[in-house]
Amino acid sequence: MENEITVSKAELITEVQKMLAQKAMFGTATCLDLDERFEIIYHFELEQGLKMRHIRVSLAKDDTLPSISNIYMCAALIENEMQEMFDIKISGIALDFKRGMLLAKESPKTPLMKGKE
Amino acid sequence: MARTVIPFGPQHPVFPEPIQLKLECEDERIVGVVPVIGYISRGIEKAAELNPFRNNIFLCERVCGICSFMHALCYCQGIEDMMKVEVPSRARFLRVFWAELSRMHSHLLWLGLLADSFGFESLFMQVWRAREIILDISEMTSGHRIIQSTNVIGGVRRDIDEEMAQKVEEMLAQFKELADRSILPTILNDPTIKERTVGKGILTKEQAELLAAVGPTLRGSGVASDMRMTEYAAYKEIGFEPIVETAGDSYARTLVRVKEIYQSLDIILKALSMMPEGDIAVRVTGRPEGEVVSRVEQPRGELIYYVKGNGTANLERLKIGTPTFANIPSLLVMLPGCELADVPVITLSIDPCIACCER
Amino acid sequence: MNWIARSRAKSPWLLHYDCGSCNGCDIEILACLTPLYDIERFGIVNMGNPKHADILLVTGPANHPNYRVLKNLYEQMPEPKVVVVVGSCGCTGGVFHNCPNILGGIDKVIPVDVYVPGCAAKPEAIIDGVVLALEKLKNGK
Amino acid sequence: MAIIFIAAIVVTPFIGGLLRGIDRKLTAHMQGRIGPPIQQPFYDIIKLFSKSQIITTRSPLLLVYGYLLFIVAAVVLFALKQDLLMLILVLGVADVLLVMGSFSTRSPYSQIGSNRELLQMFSYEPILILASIAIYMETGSFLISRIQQPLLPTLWPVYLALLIALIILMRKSPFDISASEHAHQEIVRGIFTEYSGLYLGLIELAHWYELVLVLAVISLLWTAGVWPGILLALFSWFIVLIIDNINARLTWSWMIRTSWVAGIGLSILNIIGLRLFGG
Repeated sequence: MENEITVSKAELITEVQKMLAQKAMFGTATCLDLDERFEIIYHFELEQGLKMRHIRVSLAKDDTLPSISNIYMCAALIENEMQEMFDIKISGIALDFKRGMLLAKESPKTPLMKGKE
Repeated sequence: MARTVIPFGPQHPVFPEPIQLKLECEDERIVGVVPVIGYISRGIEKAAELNPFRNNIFLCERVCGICSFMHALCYCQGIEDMMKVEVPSRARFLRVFWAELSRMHSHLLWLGLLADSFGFESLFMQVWRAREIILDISEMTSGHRIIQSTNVIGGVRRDIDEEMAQKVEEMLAQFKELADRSILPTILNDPTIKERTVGKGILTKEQAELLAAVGPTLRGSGVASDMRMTEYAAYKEIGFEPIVETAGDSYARTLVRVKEIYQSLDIILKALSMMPEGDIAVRVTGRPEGEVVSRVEQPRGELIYYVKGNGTANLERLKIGTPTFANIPSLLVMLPGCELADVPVITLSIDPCIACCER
Repeated sequence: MNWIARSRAKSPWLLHYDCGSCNGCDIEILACLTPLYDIERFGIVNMGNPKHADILLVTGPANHPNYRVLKNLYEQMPEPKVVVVVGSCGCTGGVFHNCPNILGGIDKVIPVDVYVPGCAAKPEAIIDGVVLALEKLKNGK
Repeated sequence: MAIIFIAAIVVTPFIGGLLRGIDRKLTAHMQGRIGPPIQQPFYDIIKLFSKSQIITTRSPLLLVYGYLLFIVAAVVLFALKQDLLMLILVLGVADVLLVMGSFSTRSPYSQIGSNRELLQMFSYEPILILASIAIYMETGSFLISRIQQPLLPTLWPVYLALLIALIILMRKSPFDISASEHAHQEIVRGIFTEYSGLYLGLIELAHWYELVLVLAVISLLWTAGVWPGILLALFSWFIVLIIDNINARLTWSWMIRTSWVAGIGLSILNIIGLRLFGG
């Protein structure tokens, strides 16, 4: 994808703060399960949606990701979703549904992980 | 009266779909709100990994029945982008035709529901009667009233011939006459509608940008952002200007949508007259490989598809970012401080589509 | 008794619940209320309150998060009552059959009397399904 | 006297039901639909009576009987041409019973509904009382039997105020606040949410009595002969239907403002006018 940067977990927050300074709007975030690690892509929109910028973070499966919901409040929902659909740990979500936003108690746990079908 | 928590939903006549808003009330004033979603989450993203990539079109169409064409369009554009397929220009114009048709029917549907939410029964009936004309066009050109199912990877499935185009123009003229006579004047002039919508649920420009609102919710707050400006399909040839209102209240969002109905009407007529001759689809062989982000403007706002293919018949990952999911945070800003009676109006003013939201 | 049977057939009140459908059938049910189809001709009113309803119209497949809501609604309705399922996915699971959060057809949760297939079911089909349900309502089950 | 008594109890619901049926038919036609048959309300009520009963708490059900009883009492008072003030009082008591019934259920919808019903009472009761005072000033008595002359020429502001009260009592837009006819509002069916089957039927029956009664009170404004009064009442009823169809529902604060400023204002002006110029 064009206009894409890869950052480490530690750089994520500063990079997202830079996006806020450029008045970028948060689009959405995607989580990928690459068997041995997770990859999270944050999609931002610049110039009122005409341009996109993607920030890619790679994360070990047992690692914890810092939440960006303290910078972009609206990211809280998608972070909750990632947390539910994948077995990923995100710390400090502004509005934490504790893995009960989309899935019920009886639903299959972390359904989007590989090897769950 | 003490502080009470009113469970608004999941089964509630104002919303045709299940969403629950836990409203914390002091008398009839809302002081806090917690949205409870997930009642109709199905897990479509997982199913999309299990189906062959061509079959996913039918699944994507059923993410949401109201904007089903847009979902299929977004998915097909993503796959075409990934496989470097050049779509014939007639197909691109036909896509614009159906896309704007479904935008019209979606906005009319919403307008009816809004009228119903503040108890204006006769406006609800008038709007839905006008909407039937649009649905008739949809049925005539695609074979189904709601789920058009005309997209395939590499083009469209059906063509519109000269005779049919003429009939469509006649029906649109009939629609315009009905809308001019009974819908537009009511919305522009009726004092009770203004009483219920003006100044209700204000979302400022700064809030809208920070909370990443999309679509008419964003444009009603004065931000000229519309994915059609990225000139996908045939919007480049047809030309496009976004509609913006600056007040940021429920009435502004209503006006944006009403004006968009008329704008879509013009775009449809333009698309019909400018449509070039030629094929409507190209044959696509091979399997998708790579990553791509595809965006279209749904009636409710920006729709983002992230598609990752791995060279097999199945996709590695399909991520659907829907407009209602993006608009829910702005609801949390709009609702506190309003009266209970305004909750349905404000909630509907973002045009919630829960089926999209929870997938 | 004849009077009662007649009145039951002439005054069915609906309750509509979306159980996870794509919205297509839901908006077609709403379209039934509007001038072109106008089901109020048959005395049918969309009530939105389980305690007042006679016919439960369910769209969409049953899924984990809301099958309990559906059961509750069904139990809150006073007898005699009938259940009409609208849409292919509500009948069997349909296009959503391999989604992880789905249980399957509505009949896995509550007893169903009438199935209306179609994706999305057309208003004519929905009205037809409701009329079939009336026969059942008349006899008081 | 016994004949009038029985006739009032038996015939009134028929008129009320018929009016409701015509109401639904006319409303449908105004919305471009065909609408249900005119006898539809009777089908509805027979069906409701034959439904099985789901009883959650007993006290509201007793209060429903009380509500119906007091409204019937008010109708009988009218039929026997008794005291107008007494009639309004009995009507008020009936409504209070309904509100108490809904308050005693646990559903937040019906509690907010009853809150709003109380607000509605505060809106229309003063209008009714002031109207009866105005009638008293014209005829010198609160007794209905003493009204002989057409009152409309001098009491037209009171008539306008009564129209506002009629909209509130018929639960039509813009004042369908405690419970709308169609359950498409924020508190579902509001005050009626928790009632089902037989009890919902009884409430509906009480409404029919109430509708006829209020129309009858309006018809008092022209009692020269039978027909002018009835025509006046039907005319007002038709006006309410039209208002219902060209308005959205408004909020309770707006209702209080309108009914107090316009309704009570008109009535008081009328009374002052009578004191100064006529009487």
